[in-house]
Amino acid sequence: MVLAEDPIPKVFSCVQCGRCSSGCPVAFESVHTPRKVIRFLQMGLLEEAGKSPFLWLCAMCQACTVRCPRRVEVAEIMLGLRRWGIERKWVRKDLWYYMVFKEMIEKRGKISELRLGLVAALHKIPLHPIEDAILFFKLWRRGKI
Amino acid sequence: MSAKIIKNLDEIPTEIIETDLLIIGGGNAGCFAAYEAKTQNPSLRVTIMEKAHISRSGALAAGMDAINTYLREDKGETPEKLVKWSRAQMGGGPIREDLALSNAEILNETVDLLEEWGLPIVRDEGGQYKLRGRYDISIQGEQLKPIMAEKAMEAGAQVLNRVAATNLLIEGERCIGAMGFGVRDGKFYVIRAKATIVSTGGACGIYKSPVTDYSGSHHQTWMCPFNVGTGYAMGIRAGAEMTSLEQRWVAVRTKDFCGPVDTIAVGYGCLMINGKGERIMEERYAHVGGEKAPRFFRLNAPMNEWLEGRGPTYVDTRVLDPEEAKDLRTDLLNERPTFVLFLASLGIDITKEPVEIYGSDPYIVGGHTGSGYWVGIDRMTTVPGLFAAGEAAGGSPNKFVGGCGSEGRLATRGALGYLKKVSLPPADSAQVEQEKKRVFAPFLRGPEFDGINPVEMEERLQRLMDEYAGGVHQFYRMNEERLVQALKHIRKLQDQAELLYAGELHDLMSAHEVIDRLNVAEVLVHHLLFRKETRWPGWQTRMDYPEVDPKLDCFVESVRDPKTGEVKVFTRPYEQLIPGDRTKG
Amino acid sequence: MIPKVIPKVGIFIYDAGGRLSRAIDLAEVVQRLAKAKNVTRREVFNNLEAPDPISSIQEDLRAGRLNRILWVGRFPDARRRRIEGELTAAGLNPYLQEWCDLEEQGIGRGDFDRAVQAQKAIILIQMALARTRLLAPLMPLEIPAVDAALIIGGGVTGLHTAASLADLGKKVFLIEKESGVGGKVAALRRLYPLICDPHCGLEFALQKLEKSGRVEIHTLTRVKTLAGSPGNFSVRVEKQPRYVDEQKCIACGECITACPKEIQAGNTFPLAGDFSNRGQQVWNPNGLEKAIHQARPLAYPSTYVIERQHCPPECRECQKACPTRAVELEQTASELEFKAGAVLIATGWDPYPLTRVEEYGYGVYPNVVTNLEMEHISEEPPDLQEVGFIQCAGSRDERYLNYCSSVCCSITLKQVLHLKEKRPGVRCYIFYQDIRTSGFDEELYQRVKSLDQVIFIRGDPATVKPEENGRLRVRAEDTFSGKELDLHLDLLVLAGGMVPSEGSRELAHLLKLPQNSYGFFEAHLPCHPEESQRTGIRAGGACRGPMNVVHSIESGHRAAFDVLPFLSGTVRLEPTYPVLNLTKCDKCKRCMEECPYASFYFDGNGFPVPDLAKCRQCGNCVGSCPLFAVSLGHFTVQQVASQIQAIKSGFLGKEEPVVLAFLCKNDAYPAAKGAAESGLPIPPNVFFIKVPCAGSINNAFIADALGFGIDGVLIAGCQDDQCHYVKGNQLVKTRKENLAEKLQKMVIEPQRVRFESLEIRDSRRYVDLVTSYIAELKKMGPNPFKT
Amino acid sequence: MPPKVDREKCDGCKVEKEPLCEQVCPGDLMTLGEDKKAYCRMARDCWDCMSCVKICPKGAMETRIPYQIGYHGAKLIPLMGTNTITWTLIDINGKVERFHYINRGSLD
Repeated sequence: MVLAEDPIPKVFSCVQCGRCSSGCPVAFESVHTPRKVIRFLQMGLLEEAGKSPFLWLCAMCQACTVRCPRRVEVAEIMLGLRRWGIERKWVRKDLWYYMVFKEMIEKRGKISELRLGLVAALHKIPLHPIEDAILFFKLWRRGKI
Repeated sequence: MSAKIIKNLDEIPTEIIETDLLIIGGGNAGCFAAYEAKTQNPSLRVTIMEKAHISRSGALAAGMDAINTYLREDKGETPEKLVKWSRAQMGGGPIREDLALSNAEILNETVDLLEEWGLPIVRDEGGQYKLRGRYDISIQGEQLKPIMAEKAMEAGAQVLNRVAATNLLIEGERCIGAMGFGVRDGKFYVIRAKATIVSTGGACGIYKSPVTDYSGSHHQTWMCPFNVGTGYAMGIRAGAEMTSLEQRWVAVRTKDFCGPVDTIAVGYGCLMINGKGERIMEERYAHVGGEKAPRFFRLNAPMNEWLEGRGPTYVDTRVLDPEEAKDLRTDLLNERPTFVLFLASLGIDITKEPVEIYGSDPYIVGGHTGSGYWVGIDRMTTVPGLFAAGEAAGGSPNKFVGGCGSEGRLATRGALGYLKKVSLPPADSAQVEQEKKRVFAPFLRGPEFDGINPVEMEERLQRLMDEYAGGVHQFYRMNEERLVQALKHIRKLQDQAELLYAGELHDLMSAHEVIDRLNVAEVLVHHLLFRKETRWPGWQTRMDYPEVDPKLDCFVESVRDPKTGEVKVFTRPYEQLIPGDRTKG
Repeated sequence: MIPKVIPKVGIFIYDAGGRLSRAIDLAEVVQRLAKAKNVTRREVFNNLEAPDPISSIQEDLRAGRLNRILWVGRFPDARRRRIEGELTAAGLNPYLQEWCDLEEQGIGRGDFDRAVQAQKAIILIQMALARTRLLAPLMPLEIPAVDAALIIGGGVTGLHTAASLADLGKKVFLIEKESGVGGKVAALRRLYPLICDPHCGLEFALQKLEKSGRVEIHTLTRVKTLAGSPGNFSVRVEKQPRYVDEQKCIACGECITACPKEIQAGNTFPLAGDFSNRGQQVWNPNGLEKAIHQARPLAYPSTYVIERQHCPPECRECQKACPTRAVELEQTASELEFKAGAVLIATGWDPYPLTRVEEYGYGVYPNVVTNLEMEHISEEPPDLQEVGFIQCAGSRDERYLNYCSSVCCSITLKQVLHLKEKRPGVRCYIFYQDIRTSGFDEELYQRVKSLDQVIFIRGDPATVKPEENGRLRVRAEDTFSGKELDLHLDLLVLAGGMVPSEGSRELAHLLKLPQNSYGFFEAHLPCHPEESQRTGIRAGGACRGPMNVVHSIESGHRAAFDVLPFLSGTVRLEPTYPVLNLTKCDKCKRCMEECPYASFYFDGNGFPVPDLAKCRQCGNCVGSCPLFAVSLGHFTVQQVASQIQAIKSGFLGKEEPVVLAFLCKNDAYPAAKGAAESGLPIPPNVFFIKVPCAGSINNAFIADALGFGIDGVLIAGCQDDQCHYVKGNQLVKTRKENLAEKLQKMVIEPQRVRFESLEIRDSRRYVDLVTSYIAELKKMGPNPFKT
Repeated sequence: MPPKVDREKCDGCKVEKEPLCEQVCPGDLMTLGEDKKAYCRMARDCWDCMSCVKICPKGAMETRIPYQIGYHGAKLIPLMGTNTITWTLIDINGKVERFHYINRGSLD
């Protein structure tokens, strides 16, 4: 996707009318609204934009894109920014799981739950062996492993 | 119109136009005739009936590089001298010296008029028209035809473009206009006129051209292939008297491509040589004057060389230096641009290689030979009210561009004198209806009709004329039996003309063109049969009568009976007006 | 045929203060001209004020020794005009004089060799001479014209303009498609900034035109056809029946009481979409009226109209009731024809149909209304607590209207003020992107700002949601604080934009009047607002673009002013109009297609004929003709051809390139002139010919130039879309492209023909351009046709 | 020999009543096809007078010599001025020659 390389050029036509935000179903859970993210981009504050938690709340519902009077592809930009963030390692810590997941798919093309579990476990430093053991037992009882 | 198929005659509108002077054919003679008429009497209604578009119609469509007859008074040239020369060119005639003289008298006027109109004519240091030959003057005539057309229109003549004439309107003995059809609008036209001038040019495509074997070049002819002798044919059908049709014009042309040779040979002094490199005229025709020999000798010479095993034949362009070669081709661009292209497509340098020449197919062209309508000094034909000019008018050969234009003016003068005395009789609807039926018959038969396509008949005619009536492939030679055979075939074709069909208006025009050619061919063969001698070898070579017969030192005339359709051939005496040796120019 | 006049040219070289003789050897020049054809006098003089040469020239003219004059050199404009006058007095047609300014062509500029300059000067003079020989006497044309105007549209613009024209003593036909005049403005309740009633302004105009008695108003009328030409239009209109005789009806109202049929009141104020009735019910308590009712929007003419489609069959109550027998139920549509010198279009505007802006639910929720509806609501507002105004509803939005309607901000402010007057307690939210109150409207803004409980929110809501209690839930972000607002409104007002009124497209098509991409009638250029592309037809007011009442009226008057020349009884035309050579014309209609003013029509024989009154004499037809059969009066094909032929392309030697420049007289020529005047060095290799418009350059001219061995042809026109004649430069560019392709085939560098845009003050650029072009051509080598 | 029509360039004279080539052709041979492009209705009948080539405002026409009588690749291109005509002749070896002369008006 074009935006992945460079989400910035398309944003300058934005007039900050705020319709994207007011129409957005999730904006109000976030410290930033999509309008603000776009604004960051206009002002060249790429890192702020790339690190904005909103990116990861965006549900890609396209409500913003549809409402935009200047045809700015807001949702697309959000998606682009996510990739950016990942490339530039701006992605916040709690996203490690998705990364692992992604890597596995990339490597094997499928998920081995055991391995995923282990890696996940290893990510949790310090380890919690007891909880894990109990969890493991429960899972095994239900035949999840 | 041409798209939808007409099934019913009543669907075709009839346009009736009344005028004072009708000119059939808006070529050189036609334009001059119109101009003359409007300048003599601006209030006169003048109508030009033109098969094509007047701006580029007729033999001058591509342009012209020279006016072959102009009298340089400062060089002591006079009308008499021109006529003598012309007579000599015809091997002593017979020619109509009265016509030739009257024509020669206004020749220069006509040419000067052309220059005034904006035709660039090359002048020499003395400020006189530059000669190239005795009577030839060089022009830059690429726009010659448009210029004439514009003047005719400026003068105020009404021009009916894309209206093809099919027959004359006859009232008793007298011609009161003509009928035809719109090649574009598909209307039937009836033009009623006090006087009518026919200036439709000569007849091309009676014979097969030596170049027709190639696809896409059927019309590689010397004469304009769109001049098919309609003028003659209409007269023949109306019972007008025709003269000297047997004087068939054949031209020397460059081989494979009907390019002009006179320009090269006469204009630039490149002589004709044969396969052995001999100068043909000096070698073989010294007794009749060598290079100065009468035209028909020149024109027949190359084919004789081929016949006698000394082909191929050339014009020796190697005598030219590059500068001249360029001038030469500039001239050719004015007359026959694609000939220059042809040379380029052979990739030859004419200063290093001679250009091959060959004979052309025979044509009936009264502006070059004496064939055409028999006319009085006022250019009125034997049909009262019908005048003829240019190639259409017979009797005075070697008119060429200037002469044909002049004759247009003369015909108008005659016509003006005539139409003062007459008025228009009411229209004869029966004649009109009958003609309308005849004209549109092929069209009504429609493209699906199981009959003959005009092109088929055209080619059939051209081949049979070529073989039986002395075409180029027979080295112009003929004999009694072959001519009779030709006649037999022509009659058959005339019967089968009933089966011609046309899908489009254009085809309808072709259909009538071939019908016209048949009429001309028929009468032509009668003429050829009658002249039991060989007076102009090449133009008319009778194998069974190879000698000149003094008894036939006269005009051969013909009249076709409009009712029975049978052709009566007779003679008229030759009158010598200008004394002296007829064979000396 | 016209008798041929042998030209007898006198060449007079004005060596102003010896400027020329300093640059070139004039004696040699004169001597070189000795052999020139048709020249009877050649003289150099250096004192303009001395009685000679003028008086002696006058003698020669009277004596017939001269019949054409070629002035060489630089003349003060004023002197030039005087000379023209003096010679005209001596019987010389002004168009038989040619002016050849050597200095503007570069003679005496830069330090170039005297001999070379002299040669160039001689060529320039010979060019001018060649042209002079072919000059023809020309006479201005006067066409009798009607002194009446037709105004289409009886809105505020139409009425005021009509009134003013009537004041000027012009007859005016004013046609209006509604049953009464007044248009949209009549439907308004208040005008800003005074918050006054617009009807008083309308009334004023009406009284004025009543008094003048020169204005014929035709309501229920539309244009059907327009024929004729400026000064003499004849317009056919169709008048719908009103079933009431305007002469008899005294508007007593008897019929209304008698009428049994109640119908929904139509657009007493315009509503968008199909919800007009709902609008009525909710906000207009008496939303019903009778099938026979007053004319509207304004009850003028003060007579009734019957909406026949609503009448019960066979019902004749009104007829029975009418005391003056004014009701005529048998009336049918009639056609009228007006003769008018000019046509003014004041068809105004319509509100943008806000039903298309789905997210705001107009037409779905009864309490979402347009600003026009608000006009009436704010007059007698119901009980309201919270009202929202959304600015740019559908405007400045690529999905709907991409432009700003320029009045909505002020209207909203006006309405807020008005509303707060009536209901001080109301809380108003104004959602906006920018508040656009240019000029004195700013005052409105400040007044509103000073009110409390009026909250400006910079940020537009995305959606509107209904609530059980009938209120509206609106969420918006306040982009300043970044805070999210969640509001509950009783009424939401959408400030919708203006679009061209219904029927504009048909009208445009009918009058062949161009529209811009939004459908508003096109003005020509910012610098020529006076020029509509259809001579004698002008649009004014809101049909030209969104504007407020004041501007509309002014614009209408401006339009009227521009067509006055066609209302004065005669139309005067310069004799430099196009002439067709019908003996050449092949009816290919290219002139017709390329004429920017659609001034060609067909004569009886299918030949194109220019309508001289419509024609602006730009000469694009001259350029368009493949048979070069079209000429302008003072710019004939032959004149130009002769000038080109006079250029000796080899005068600098075969290697040194020669450039012929065709300069558009509007921008490029002044640029070149300026270059000379500011003393820039203009190379001797370049000659220019001034043309009316780049579009008037026929490819044949270029062919001539190349044929005569000129190495490069430079066509200098205006910038794209800045052509004074609309599209001349585009036309010449396409022609040039076409020629370039042919040149390529001919193995000639297509760069030998070049188009450049020059602005009027590009003098320096002109010189650089020419110089670099010459260098480029030099690299290219000589034109193969050069000898 | 039929004129070759460059179908890209030919605009059928914007499908006016008759394209110019159709108007001028002395043999009534040029006409519009279904696709509103000009074509020569009967190749064999052309007299190669080049009237159509000269008049075509788009320069879309070219006269070709049939291969049967001349080799491929030669070109002859006229360019019409107001009172002048120029010809560019290219032979099969790519040799280019130019001709230019006045075709209207006096020669001095």
